[in-house]
Formats: sequence, C-alpha cells, structure tokens
Amino acid sequence: MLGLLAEFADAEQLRGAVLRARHEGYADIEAYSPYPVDGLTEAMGLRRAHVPFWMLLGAICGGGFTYWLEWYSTVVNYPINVGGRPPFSWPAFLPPALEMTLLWAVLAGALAMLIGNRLPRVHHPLFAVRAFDRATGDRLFLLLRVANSNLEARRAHAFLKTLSPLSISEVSE
Amino acid sequence: MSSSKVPPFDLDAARAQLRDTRGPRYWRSLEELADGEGFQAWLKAQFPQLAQDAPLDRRGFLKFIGASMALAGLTACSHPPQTELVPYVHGQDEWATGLPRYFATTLTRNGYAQGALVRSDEGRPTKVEGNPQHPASLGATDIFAQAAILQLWDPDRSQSVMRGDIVATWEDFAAEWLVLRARFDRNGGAGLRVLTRTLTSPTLAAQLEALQNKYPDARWHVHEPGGASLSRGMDASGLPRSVHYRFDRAKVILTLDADFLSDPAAGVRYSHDFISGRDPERGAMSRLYAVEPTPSVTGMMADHRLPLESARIHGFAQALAQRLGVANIGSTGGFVPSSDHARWLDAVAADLRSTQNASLIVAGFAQPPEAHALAHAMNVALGNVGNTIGFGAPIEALPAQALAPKANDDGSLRALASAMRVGLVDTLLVLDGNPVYDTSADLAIADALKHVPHLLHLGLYRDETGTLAEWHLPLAHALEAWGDARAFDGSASIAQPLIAPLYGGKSAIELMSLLLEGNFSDGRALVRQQSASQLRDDDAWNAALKSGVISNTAMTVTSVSPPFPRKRGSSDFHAIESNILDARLSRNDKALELLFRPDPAIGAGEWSNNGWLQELPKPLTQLTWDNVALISPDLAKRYKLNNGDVVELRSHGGKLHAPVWIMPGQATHSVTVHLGYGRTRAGHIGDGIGYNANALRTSDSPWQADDLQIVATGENCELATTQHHFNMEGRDLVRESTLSEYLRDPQSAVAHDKYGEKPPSLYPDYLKGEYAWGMSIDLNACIGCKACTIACQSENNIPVVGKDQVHRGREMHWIRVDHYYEGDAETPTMLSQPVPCMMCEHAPCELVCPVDATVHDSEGLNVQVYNRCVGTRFCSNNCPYKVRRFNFMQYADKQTPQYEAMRNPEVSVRRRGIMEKCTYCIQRIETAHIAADKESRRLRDGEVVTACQAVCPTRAIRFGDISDAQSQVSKAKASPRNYAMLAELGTRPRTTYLARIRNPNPALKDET
Amino acid sequence: MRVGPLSTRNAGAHKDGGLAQIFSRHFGFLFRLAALAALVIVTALILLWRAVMAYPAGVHDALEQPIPFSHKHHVGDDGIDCRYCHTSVERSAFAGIPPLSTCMTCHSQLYTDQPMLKPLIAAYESGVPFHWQRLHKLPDFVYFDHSIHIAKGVGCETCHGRVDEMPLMARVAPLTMQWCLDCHRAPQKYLRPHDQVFSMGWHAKDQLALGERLLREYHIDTRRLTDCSVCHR
Amino acid sequence: MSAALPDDALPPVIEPGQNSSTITTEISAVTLERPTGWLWIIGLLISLALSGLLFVGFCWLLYAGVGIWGLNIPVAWSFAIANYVWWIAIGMGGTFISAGMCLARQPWRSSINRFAEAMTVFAVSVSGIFPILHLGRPWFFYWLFPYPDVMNVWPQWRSSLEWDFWAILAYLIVSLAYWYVGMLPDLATLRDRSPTLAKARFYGLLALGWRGEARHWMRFEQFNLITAGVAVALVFSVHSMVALDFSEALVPGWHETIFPPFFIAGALFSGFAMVLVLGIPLRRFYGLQAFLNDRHIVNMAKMMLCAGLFVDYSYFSEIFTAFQSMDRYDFAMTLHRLYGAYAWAFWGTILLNVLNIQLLWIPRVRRSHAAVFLIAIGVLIGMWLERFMLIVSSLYEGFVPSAWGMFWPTFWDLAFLAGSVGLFFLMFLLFARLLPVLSMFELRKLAHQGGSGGVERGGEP
Repeated sequence: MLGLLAEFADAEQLRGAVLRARHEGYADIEAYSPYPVDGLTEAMGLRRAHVPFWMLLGAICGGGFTYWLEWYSTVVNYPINVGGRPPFSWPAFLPPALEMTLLWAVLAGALAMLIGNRLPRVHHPLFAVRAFDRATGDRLFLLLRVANSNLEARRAHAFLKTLSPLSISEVSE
Repeated sequence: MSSSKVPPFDLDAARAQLRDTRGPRYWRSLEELADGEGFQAWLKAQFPQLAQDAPLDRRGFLKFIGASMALAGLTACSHPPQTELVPYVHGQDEWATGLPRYFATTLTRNGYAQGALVRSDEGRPTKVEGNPQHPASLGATDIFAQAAILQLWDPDRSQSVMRGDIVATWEDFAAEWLVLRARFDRNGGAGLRVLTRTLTSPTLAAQLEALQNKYPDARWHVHEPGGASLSRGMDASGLPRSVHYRFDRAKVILTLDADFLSDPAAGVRYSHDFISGRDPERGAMSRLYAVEPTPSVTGMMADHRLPLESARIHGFAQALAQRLGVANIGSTGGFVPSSDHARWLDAVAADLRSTQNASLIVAGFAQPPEAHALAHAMNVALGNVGNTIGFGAPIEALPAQALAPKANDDGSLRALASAMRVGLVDTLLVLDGNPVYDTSADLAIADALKHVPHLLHLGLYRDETGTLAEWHLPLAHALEAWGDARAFDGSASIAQPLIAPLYGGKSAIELMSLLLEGNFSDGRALVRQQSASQLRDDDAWNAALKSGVISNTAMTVTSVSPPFPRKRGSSDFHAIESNILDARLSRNDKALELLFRPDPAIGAGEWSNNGWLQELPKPLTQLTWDNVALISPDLAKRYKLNNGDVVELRSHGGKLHAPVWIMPGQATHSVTVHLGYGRTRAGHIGDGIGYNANALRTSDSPWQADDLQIVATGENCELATTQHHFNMEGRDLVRESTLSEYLRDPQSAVAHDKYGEKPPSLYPDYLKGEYAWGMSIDLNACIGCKACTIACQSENNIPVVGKDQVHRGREMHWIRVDHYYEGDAETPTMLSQPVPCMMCEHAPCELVCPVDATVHDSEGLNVQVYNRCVGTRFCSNNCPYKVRRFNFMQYADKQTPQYEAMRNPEVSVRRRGIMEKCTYCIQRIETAHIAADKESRRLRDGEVVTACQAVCPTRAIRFGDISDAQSQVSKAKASPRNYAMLAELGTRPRTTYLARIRNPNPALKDET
Repeated sequence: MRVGPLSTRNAGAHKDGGLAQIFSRHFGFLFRLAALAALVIVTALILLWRAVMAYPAGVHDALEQPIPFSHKHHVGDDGIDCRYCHTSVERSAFAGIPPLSTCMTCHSQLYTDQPMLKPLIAAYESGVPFHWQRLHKLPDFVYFDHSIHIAKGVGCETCHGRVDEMPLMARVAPLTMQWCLDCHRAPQKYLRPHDQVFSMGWHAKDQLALGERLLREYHIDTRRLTDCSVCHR
Repeated sequence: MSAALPDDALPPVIEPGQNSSTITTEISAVTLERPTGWLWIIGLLISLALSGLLFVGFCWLLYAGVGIWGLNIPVAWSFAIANYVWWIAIGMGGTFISAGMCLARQPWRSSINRFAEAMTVFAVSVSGIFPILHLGRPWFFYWLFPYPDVMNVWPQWRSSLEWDFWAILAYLIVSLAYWYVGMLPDLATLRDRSPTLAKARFYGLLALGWRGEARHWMRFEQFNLITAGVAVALVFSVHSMVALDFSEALVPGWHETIFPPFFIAGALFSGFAMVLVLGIPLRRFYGLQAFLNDRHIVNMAKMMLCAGLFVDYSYFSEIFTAFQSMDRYDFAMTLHRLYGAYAWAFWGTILLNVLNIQLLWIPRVRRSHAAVFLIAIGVLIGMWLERFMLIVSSLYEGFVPSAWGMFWPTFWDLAFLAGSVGLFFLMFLLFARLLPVLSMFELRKLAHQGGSGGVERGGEP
C-alpha cells in the first residue's frame, strides 16, 4: 500500500492539515488541490524549484548561439558583400538573436516544468482512487505515505481522523 | 506546341547533311550532343531514333513533388539526372567544341542588305550582331535583324511543300514545273508572271532578267508593302536613282514627314550619322526640325517639331520654298499658314539660309513626288547637293516594264491585278510575299487570284497567300541559305547559311534556277558565279565571306543634281491635289485624313508571328500586341474618346473598327493606323490580334486617305501597354539642357544635384575587385529605337509572356526604354530613357533578400542567383528603379524543341517563381574573363561588350571598367553631363546617365 | 444547464465498471518511451538527411558502358595522354569525348577481332554512334569550364581521381557546391605546376608552399573565386 | 476616464455564489456533456467548405505559380501579405490578454484568456501559411533556416523577412507552449470527469498525468509567470518585426520609424476586436453568462477603444510627417493614398478604424453586446483594409513614374482570404467543442479568493 489519502473541502483545512502532519513528523506527504493554493508550498516546506534558472539558461544559450551563428556564417564561413553592408552588421543581427532568446527560454521552461514534475505520467496509483477524481474539481487532498505495516497505517489513519476530513481512502500501489 | 510538326527522321537526309560539311553548313557537333537540357529536346525533334527521353528536369520535378516533400527537405537533393554522351563517328576538330563562332552574313529588310555577324553555338544560330564592316550596320542592327533569330526557329514556319492541302515534295513540284515550262517554251512565257518584293540581290535580279529574256512575254511585278526607303529617288524622267544623305555633315536638318532614323534601308546608319553630328562635348550640334503628322522616332529627337497634317506638308514645303526663293514652285493656294506656321517658316528659312551648303531637307516616302521635288529643289537652292546629299545609280532591281512602261503595265501590283482580272495571267509565281494580306482593298487580290489557274507561292509561312496557292513552297530562311543583297549605298554582300534548312526550304535563287534550268542548282554556286566578276579567286571569295562585304561595290556618288522631275503622265507638276484637305479644312474643320504606316514593331505584316517584336513596346505609345488608331488630344476631346475606345473608321466606302490611342503631338486632323495586324494565317502568335488596316487602303494613294470619318461605337477594348504614366511628375529622372546653356555652364543639366553621385554613407567602402564594371547611357544619343530591349531579350533567353500577362504588368524585358512627355499635349517634348539594372553599390534589393539570392560580386556586379532565389519579391518592391522581373508563371517554353535550340547556352533558363534582371551580360563578362585569365592578362577595354551596347546604332551605351580612368565608360562618366538616377536615395548606381542636350533655335525659344 | 454541486452522476463514470486505471502502468511506461523515441527519431532523420546530402549518389560506382573502356589500360598501361582523346580540354569548357575515328586510329589494326570491340567497329561502319553513360553532370545552372582550370594548374586527378587505376570509369567527387568551394576558397591546397596537370599520382613535397607560389604565378584573383557570378549565370 | 462613466454598476467578474464545484461542473459540461448544437454543425460545415477552397487554391498555386494572384511589378505584394499581417496581428490580442494582463494582475481576464490564447494559436498558424505560399518557390522556404547545407550558403540575416521568419517561428511555438501547459490542469479535470473511458483516455493523454500536486503547482506557476513576461516581450518584438518587413524598405509609405509601435497598437486593436467577436457568441451559445458578463465586454471594449486611439494617432502622424517633411516621394505617395486609385481603401479604413470606434465612448453602446460585436467586426474589416492600403497604395506608384501600375485582385486572391477565415474558424470550432473554453483552475482560484466579490475593476485603459 502507498499511503492514506484524506479529502478536504477547502484550502485552509488542507494547509492546516499539512502543518499538523509535518508537526506530527510525517515527512513523506503530498498535497493536492484543483487550483494553486497560496502558502501551500511554504506549508509543505518545499524547496523552491529551479524552473527560472533553466529558463535563464535557455535564454542565454538561445540568444548566444544564434548571435554566434550569425557572426560565423557572415564573417568566417562565407563572407558576401550584401548591399555594401559590413559583413558583421551587428545591429541587424540582433532581432533573430532576440527571438531565439525568448523561444529557447520558454522551451527550456516547459521542459524543466514537465521533467521537474516527473510528467508525463499517465499512470499513477492515485488515479485508482475513486474520490481522487475530485482533486481536479472541488476537493483538496492530503496524502500520507506510510510504510506497509498495519501499525503504521492504523496510526496514520488515527491521525488523519483528527483532521476531520471528508473521507479517508487507502491508496494501494 | 510544335513538336508534332517536326518532320519524320530520314537517315539518308541526315547523313547527307553530315557529309556536306562545306563552310559552316554542318550543324551537329560534339558539344551539342553532349550538352544536356538544351539539346535533348533538339535531338529528339530532329532525330527521334537517336534521342533519348529528355530527363525529368529537376526544377520541373520539384514543381509538382517538391511542395509535398518540402518539410522532409528532400527537395534539396539536386542530383542531376543520368544522361548520355554521344560521340562523333568522324572527328571534325576544326574548332574546339563548345566555343561559339561568329559568321558574317547578310540579312535584308525591304530588300536592302543589313550586314550581320551571327553567333553559332554548337552549330545553332543563337544571336545576331551587327557587322562593323558593313556600311548599313557599322556594328549595330535594328530590331528586325535581332528578331531574325526567333523567325528562324519559329515552329510555325512552313515545314513542307504543299500542293493545295496535300503534303508534297520538291520533286513533285519540279515535275509539275516541267509540264508548265513546256508550254511557256512554246508561247514565249505568255501568262507567266512573277511577283517579288523590293529586291537588290544581284543574283536574283540577273535570274529574273534571264527569265524575261528567255520568255519575252513573261512579266515581273514588284510590290513592297513596307514602303520605300529614303535612299530611293527619281530623276527627271521618273527613272529611279539612289539618293545618298550625309546626316553627319548637315548643320540644319528639316524633315518633311521623313522618319529617317527608322528608314528600312539605312535607318541604323542614318541614326549613327545623325548622332555623330550632335556631340555637345564638341560644341558643334546639328539642329533638327521635324514637320510630321504623327510622332515618329525622328520627331522625338527633333529640336523643333511641328505637327502638321500629311496632306498639308506639301503646301508647307511650297511656303518654305517661297521663302527660300526657289523659282516656280507652283500655286500655294491650298496651304494657309497660321501665324505660328509663319513664325516657324521664317525661323526655319532663316536658319537654313544661315548654314550654306550644310543643311538638308528630306521628304518622307508617304509624301507625293511633288513634295520630293520641292525638297530637292530647296536642297539645290541651298547648295546642299554634293555636300549633304548626293546621287547614284539605282540600287533596287526593277522590272523592265517599270523602266519603260508599256500601256497599263508599269510593273506595279495594280497592273498585275488588272491583268489577272482579264485572265491574262496563267501562272503567278509569288517570290516571298503575301499579296493576299498586305495589299490595298480596292485591288481585291484574293478575288483576282480566282482567275489565275496556277498560283505558286514561295514563303517562310503558309500564309494568307500560301493557303490559296496551288503550290506552296517553303522558303529557306536568310540564315539557312546562300544569297546576296546590296546595301543602301550599293555595296554588295553575301549571305551564307549558318544551318541547313530546318524544314527543307529553298531560297528564291534556288527556285529560280529550277525555273530557268529545269533543275535545282546549289545556291552557293549561283551566288559565286554571279559575283565572279568581283571575286575572281577563292581568296577573294573567302575574304568577302569573312568580312561580310564585297569590297568596292558601293555606288559612285555624283553631285549631278537632276532637273525637276515631272509628275509622270503630266507636263505640269504644280497643280496637284495634295492639299484638298486644306481646301476642305477651310470649309469645315471636321475633315480628317487617315494615314497608313507600317507598324514600328512588326512592319507591314511580315513579322506578325514574331513574339519578340509583338511584345516589344512600340516607341512612344509603349503598346504591345495590338494596333490602334492614333488620334490627337483635340480629336479625342471633340469625340469624347479615351484610350481603348473603339471607333469605326470610314473611308472610301470601307469601314473598320479600331481602338483609339490618344497621341500627344499628333496633328489635329490626322488619324494614324498601322499595318501588319489582323492576320488570319500568320501563326500561333500573329493570328487574330489587332485589325487589318489594308481594308481601307487604296492603291492610288496607299499611305493616306482624305475622306476619313470616325464614329464612336461605345465599345472599349483592353490594350496592353508597358507604361501607363508618361509624366515625369517633376522628378529629374531624365535631365536635359540646351546647347547654349551647356556651353555657358556645362553643369547646367545636373547642377542641382545635392550630393552628386555618391551621397555620404555610414557603411565602409568594400575593397574593390580587379575590375569595377559600370555603364554609362548617353541620353543625348538615345533615339528610343528599342533595339537594346530586343537584343537583350535575344541574348539573355528572356521569355515572351503574351498580351494578357503584359496587361497584368508582368512583361519581362531586362532593359526597358521609358518615354516621357513634357509641355502641352499638342506639341510636347518627348524624352526617352533606357533603364537597365542600375547595379547599385548599396543595393536596396540585396539588403532585403532573406536567402542571399541577390548579392554583390567582387567586381561590383549586383548578381541575381537564380538557383538560390525563393521568390519573396521583396527585392522588386525595394528597387526604386523597378528593373526586376519576376516569373509569375512558367514563362520559358521548355516544351518546344525549336526554342530550346534557339536559346543562348551560356545563360540559365529561368523557371517559374524566380526573380530575374539585367546582369550586365554576366556571361559575356565571364567568357572574356576566362579568355584573359588563361593568358594571365588584364581584360582590355572594350573586350566585354554587352548585348544592348553592341546593338545600339548611336553608341549611346558604354560599358567597361570604371576603375580604369582610360576606359571608354570612365571617360563618359567624367563628362559634366554625368548623373545618376535617384542618386539622393544613396543607392550609388553603377549605371549612370549623360544628360540630354537640345539645340533649339533661339528664334523659336518660347515654343519649346 | 446547471448541474448540482459535482453530481457524481457521471463524473468518472467509467470507473464504475470496476476498471481502476484509465491507463495501465505498462502503458504509462510506453507513453514516456514513445515521447523519448519521437525526439530521437526526429534528430536521427535530420542527421540522416544531412548525410545523404553531403554524399550524393553515384560516387565511386562505375556505370555499365556499351564498351567496357578501361582508362586503366589506356592511361595506366599504354600511357596515352589525356589530351589525345579529350582534345578540347585546354580550349573549351567541354573536355570533349573522342570521335570513334580516334579509337579507330589504333583499333583498325589492334584487337580488331576482340568481341568487346564489336560495337565500336559496327558503329564506325554504320555511322550510327553508341551512347556512353555520362558520369560527371552538373546542374544546368552551374557553368563549369575545363580550360580555365587546366590553365590555372588544377590537375585532372584532383577532380577525376586516379583514372589510370580505373578499369571502368567512376566518379570520385560528390560535385556538390561545398566540394567546389573547398578548392575555390583555398586553391593553394591543390594547385600544380603546368607540367604536372595531366600526370597521375603526382604529389608535391610541400603543397602549401608550392600552392602559394603558384597562386601568384598564375595571377589567381582569390577575391572573386567565391563570387556567385563565377559559376552561376 | 472610467470614473466619469457609470461602470461601477457593472456585475462582478464572476457571478456571486460560484464555487469550485459549480465552475468545474458548468465549464466541463460544456465540453463533456453538452450535445453538439446544430449551429455548431452549420458553422463547422461552412468553415470546412472554405478550408476546402483554401486547399484547392493551395494545390492550384503550387501547380501554376503565384501568377494566379493579381500580383505584378510594381505591386509584387498584396493580398497574401495583407492576410498574413492581419492574422498575426489578431494573434497578438490573445497573448496580450493572457500574458500582459496576467502580469498586470487583472483578475477579470481569467474568464477570457483561455479562448483568447486559443485564438492566438490558431491565428498565428493561419498567418504562418501566407509567407510560405507567397514565395515563388514555396518548397524552398526552409532555405531561410540556417541548416548546414551542402551549398555552404546561409540565410541573409540583414533581411527583415529573415527576422520575421524567426519571429513567427518563436511566436508560434511559444504561444502553443503557453497555451498547452496552461491547459494541463483543466485537461486533468476533463479527464477525471469524463463520462466514458474513451474520453477519459483522450483527455488522460493530453493531461500528461497532471495531479495538482503542490510541487506541480509550484513549477507550473513559476513557468506561467515568466512565460507571461516572455510572451509580452514577444508580442512587442514580433510585431515590430512584422512592421520592419515594411519599414526596412525605402519605399515611401513603408520607410517610417513609427511603424513598429503603430503595428503593435494595430495588432492589439484587431486582437481585442477578434476576442470580442469570438467571446460574445461563445458566451451566448454555451451559457457562460456566469463567467463572461458585461464587465468583461465593457472592459474589452474600452481596451479596444484605447488601442484604436493609438492607431488613429499613427494615421494622423503618418500623414502629418509626410506633409511636414515635404519629401517629394513621401508627399506624392500620401496624396496618391488619399486621392489616388486606392483612396477607397484609405477612407474605408478611416471610417471603420477611426469613426466607427468613437461610438464606444458612449456607455450604453459599450454595454450593448450586439453593438460592440458589430463595431468589433467593423474594426476587423477596417484593419484588413488598412493593411491592403499600406501595402498596395505604397507600391503602385513608386519612385519612377514610368513603372507605375495597378493591382486588381483575382478570384484566387479572394479565395485565399475567405479560405483563411474558414480555416481559422474550423480550428476554433473544434477547440470550443473539444477543449476547456475557459480556464477552470484560474476561476476556481478567483472564486476561492473571493474574486466573486467584484472588488477590483481593472482593465480600463
């Protein structure tokens, strides 16, 4: 079994529950919500993710490479006299570099987001839980991962009960 | 469209052609056989057995498959298809295969010789150049000589002997002739008539003479649809003689409706002479007055131009003669000079008198003999004879009866027509002519021919006459056969074939040899034998072939001034009716005259099926593919007509529908129509366009009708012009000044340029290559004849796009000649300006091309790389001069083998979707470059000559290395008249212009 | 059309059938694999296409000819000069292929009975030539000129390879623009002294030094060698 | 200015009483349960027909060449380029609404940004067709891309067409990514609410297994926020490139420094117009009154008016500059534009883009959906006319009078325009049927934050 899933109706409850659970020493927890809940990240004590960093990196690479390519192709590889303009017409070379800066940033960001979130993942134990369907609708969930032992499970179950969730369901592998 | 017409393969014939390798006759060659695209089709057409299927062309393939595979990027695979090499059986290594060769030969226009050098690429004639050694050419040609190449390869040419509608052979005809001949031998040739056009060929003339001697009762008639040359005159007895003008010597020239710059016999030479007398740098410029009813190239060049109805010109001449004190010039009753006319007359008279012995008065072919007489009288009075004008023996060969007119037979077409009607004609042989189409309506030749049992027609096309003929015989093209002709000054020259007759045609002299001797003799032998007196041995013969002229055969020019010619058949030449119009005008000014003129682009019809000429914008109107009725702005106002409105022209009971064109500078009461259109049997190109103006012509006054009435029909028809706006809008594109101004301040024409040729620029100068190519165009020398346009078309494989595409604004000419009008619409100043690519050093087109398809090379050429072009057309949008042309559709005909064979192998054939433009004839530059580089020497100045430069009769275009201060072009650009078009845009054009200088008469200042 | 607060009427109805997951774990794995594979395949295709372009077909494979003419025999063994047959190579853009009469200068006496020469004899007598398969063909927008290359010291071998070792003629060069540019950008890498242009297997001691010298001797204007106009018109 | 208008009476952004459940149910029902309406089917058939016409034209074009259009020298560009600029401009509006207003924290945008983004993606895709088909040899369009070819030839980086190539490329991919990633949570909703397994699988694949984990949201928001920033930059840069396609040339009427801002304003102008043209019917036919109400319409109308005023200023300044500079060619061009053969295009533009929108000053007009809808249609037509006017009336009478010429459209010119409209609506109709038309998670968040209180107004220019 993967763990226990508690269902909540609103974001405050969930945030409280998360804080409680961590206070109780449940390290391995997950929170689910149908919309981004302010402060939930902090409550979960998650490290800030690095999507911005990857986007910056993408931007630099995209712009830099394009600008370099323009220089290489017009100055080094095949210099051609175009309308009497200097081979390295640096101002005229900015636009493509700019566009590539933006494009690569976004592509890098999208990848960072998906990979960071381990997506795509079309199969997940949670999907088997009937109640979890509403995690993308109107309900919020707290998942306690518990070791596969009756004792642990019962303890966790008892704890969840104290949070007065709408429901508690078992999540099996 | 024509590969079906290619005759079936005949191995023996082919072998015969191969065996006969005399002179340049043989036309298959190694390179040709190995050459890819161009030849495959050719080979296929001529020798189906030998030909393999033309390989699927890469770009053609892409057109269909490409798009679907574009994303896969596979279309970039440009592996050429597998092709084959066919070796010769017998080596013929006289010249290195693959090198073009030039042969001197002779083309004729209206019978007169035009010397030409014809380029032969692997045995295929591909380009005509002028022959510098020929007096009528001096290295240049007119538009027709250029178009001769297309005519040679025209797939619509007659391709076999036809008996009625049945395909026959020359043998069949020979047999038939023997039968006819037997009868003529008995009856002395009674009923045998020959009809020719103007001819100067000594050989043919001799043969005709022989025919007349052999058959005393046979008759020879001459009919020239295109109008006579100025160099033909008459003496007292009305006997023909040749007139020789020296436009270079004349200080003051007056033309009476004489368009000498486009004279059929010597226009090229006259242009050259005229312009060489107008060099402002020398300070000495002749002054040209033009009195004409309808604007002509000559009128465009005139310093003063007076629009005057054709019928009134004789009166004008009388008035002038009066002022010049010429004796008994007859009653000037008809012509009532207006005050303007009077001023004009006085000024001109004064000017003429002021230049003793150095003026020249010329009357046009459409003017009556009396006008010529007066012109002559004035020349005599002014002492011009012997200085600017001289006389000599006649150059045209004429039938005996023309020299000694028998009763109702003066050798004219009219005489023939009447003879036909009364059944006197049993056999009519038409030697290269089309009387059924190009003769006056009143003769009703087609109808008269019904009375002729045997009509034999020799012609390039199976035309209106050929289809009526009992026997149609394919004529060998001038480039396919031996022949000879004489130039305007009498010098004889030989025409040698560059290629065996494509369709087994025979020349006129070969046919005549059959008529005379009963069997065909070799054309070469005939010409050789004829010229034996001048060319005694092989060396002389070869020399003549090489130079293209038979030395010292020019006429001796005498200054013997003949007495006044009398109007034939009357003792008094004064009382003539040429000013009926004046009489009628004085009564009501509704009276109109209708003028007939050969079309400036397609002549009187012999060039109707020539796409290049059809699409060549006609001088001034810039019309293509149509003939119109030119009317004056006044007339247009009076009848509320606009360009393209169709009117009905009524004259002599005939009527005709024609679209009008408002012609600034047209005489108020003159309406001009052009011949050569409304053909029904011209071919795919010439059929069914325009209207046939001959329908209103009469044989007694073939060039004008005095009783014209016009009625608006309310219809309108689309006309395709290449220029829609003739007002320069105050932009100094064409700059001009007057001689006096120029002498006072040479900068006067170009002074107002703010920055001069090179405005400041932020960009560093590129390091120059070994050469810096540039061009200079002298607007003072350009007469607007458009020979450059068509020479370029021929040299650079420029496609013909057709009327519809021209109408959509998609013509392809790389060098266009713009025309502008200035001043009032009645008497405007007319300007012309040739516009090739400016080869801007800071080219706007290059900047905006996303794929480097148009860039600069190290020698300053703005090159267009066809195979790189993707066709964004941004370059054209950004070209201020709009000299770029785009293949909006597949214009180049890749199906017709004849056209494949005609093309210049040194120039890529552009496919659809590709931008193209003038390249300064890059192929010529490269060829010369390679030749020079092989010898590790510099290119000499003048070693590279662009097609437009070579053809220009007045040397208006100069091309060369502008980094060499001694080069022709550098010297030209050093002139104070030098300026660059739209220089203020900072494009730094390599093509610059020399301002035009006029030489107006101060006495008439306020007029121009 | 308002539905009550998340009616379970249909939400996730498909799961009522007892089927737990909409995608099996196995499929989930495959899905990721497919995504990865897509990337790999696209990249591979691009590289493949690039490779195809760089080395066009037809290099190094000899074509079936009507007569198995051996350059190896004629050039290598008999030591016949290139120009004996390719007569116009020094004067014209086209090197020239020999007329059959050239072949017959020898073969009217030699090996006349050889079966392989039958087509030659036949063609010579009938006057109807046979067709060689062409090996070196450029696109119609490329204007190559043999004579200038010979004049400027480009050896036959440089482009045509060791024909003296080719029993059947084969093409050794890709004839791509890139390949042309390789020499046009730095001719000194290939230039030969005039007396070595037609020799096979010649090697300079120090090609670059020689090349530089020849560049000057031959007055080669390197500025324009990579101009579009040099090869395209 | 809004203070002067009684807009305080506007309803809140979303109807009070809406909560996650209702939002989820109603919006997902649009996609999952609502039966296909006959209006939708008719619309689909019409746009299919038009797209078919486009396809036929495409084939004929490839076979015969761009000569099937009325192009010539001097007018070598016209309809195709006008269509291209028109469509890509329409795209701008969507991006600006979703990205720009996201940065500006305008909550009311939550209701419209989804279909606005969809509009962007489709408009850009449609516009992208034209530059390629417009080429003389379309199959070589990839030569604009710097791949290592065996010709060793590269793109010409100085050409604004090259810049534009990169701009379109970037813009298409970015807006696609922004749209799709932003849609993941809602796709997950649809997945989990699918009545049938087939639908569940369909949306399941699209959702990529989104679970709404806290971590998911964190990265999701990081990405969205920065991408919004990037997208705004893109909007401005891309349309500056489009403007440079013209102003890089020295053609009078094109060669103007005002073009980039002018084109951006024009882009937003037509973009907003298209959002209204799509939103108003969408709201009506899919019963989304709860989420799309007068407030949104009025705000959009105001923004359209504002953008329009910028555009109008540009018209004025263009003409003013011409007269003030007295540059011979620029002056002549302006006169031709005002009184020449294509004056109708100019005055049509003035009528639709200047006079037409002044009606929006009146509050009642702003609130009448029908009126706003019609005005927006007028603006779309006006903006197309403007592009046509800018292109043709600058080209047809250039520097050299001898080369002046006219352009007349052929059947195919019109067919490609109609076809492009068809293709766009085809894609949009499919979107409206298959994908979440409004952004559910954002609305949920809004509802959760009490956005239904209608505290903020926002969006006023």
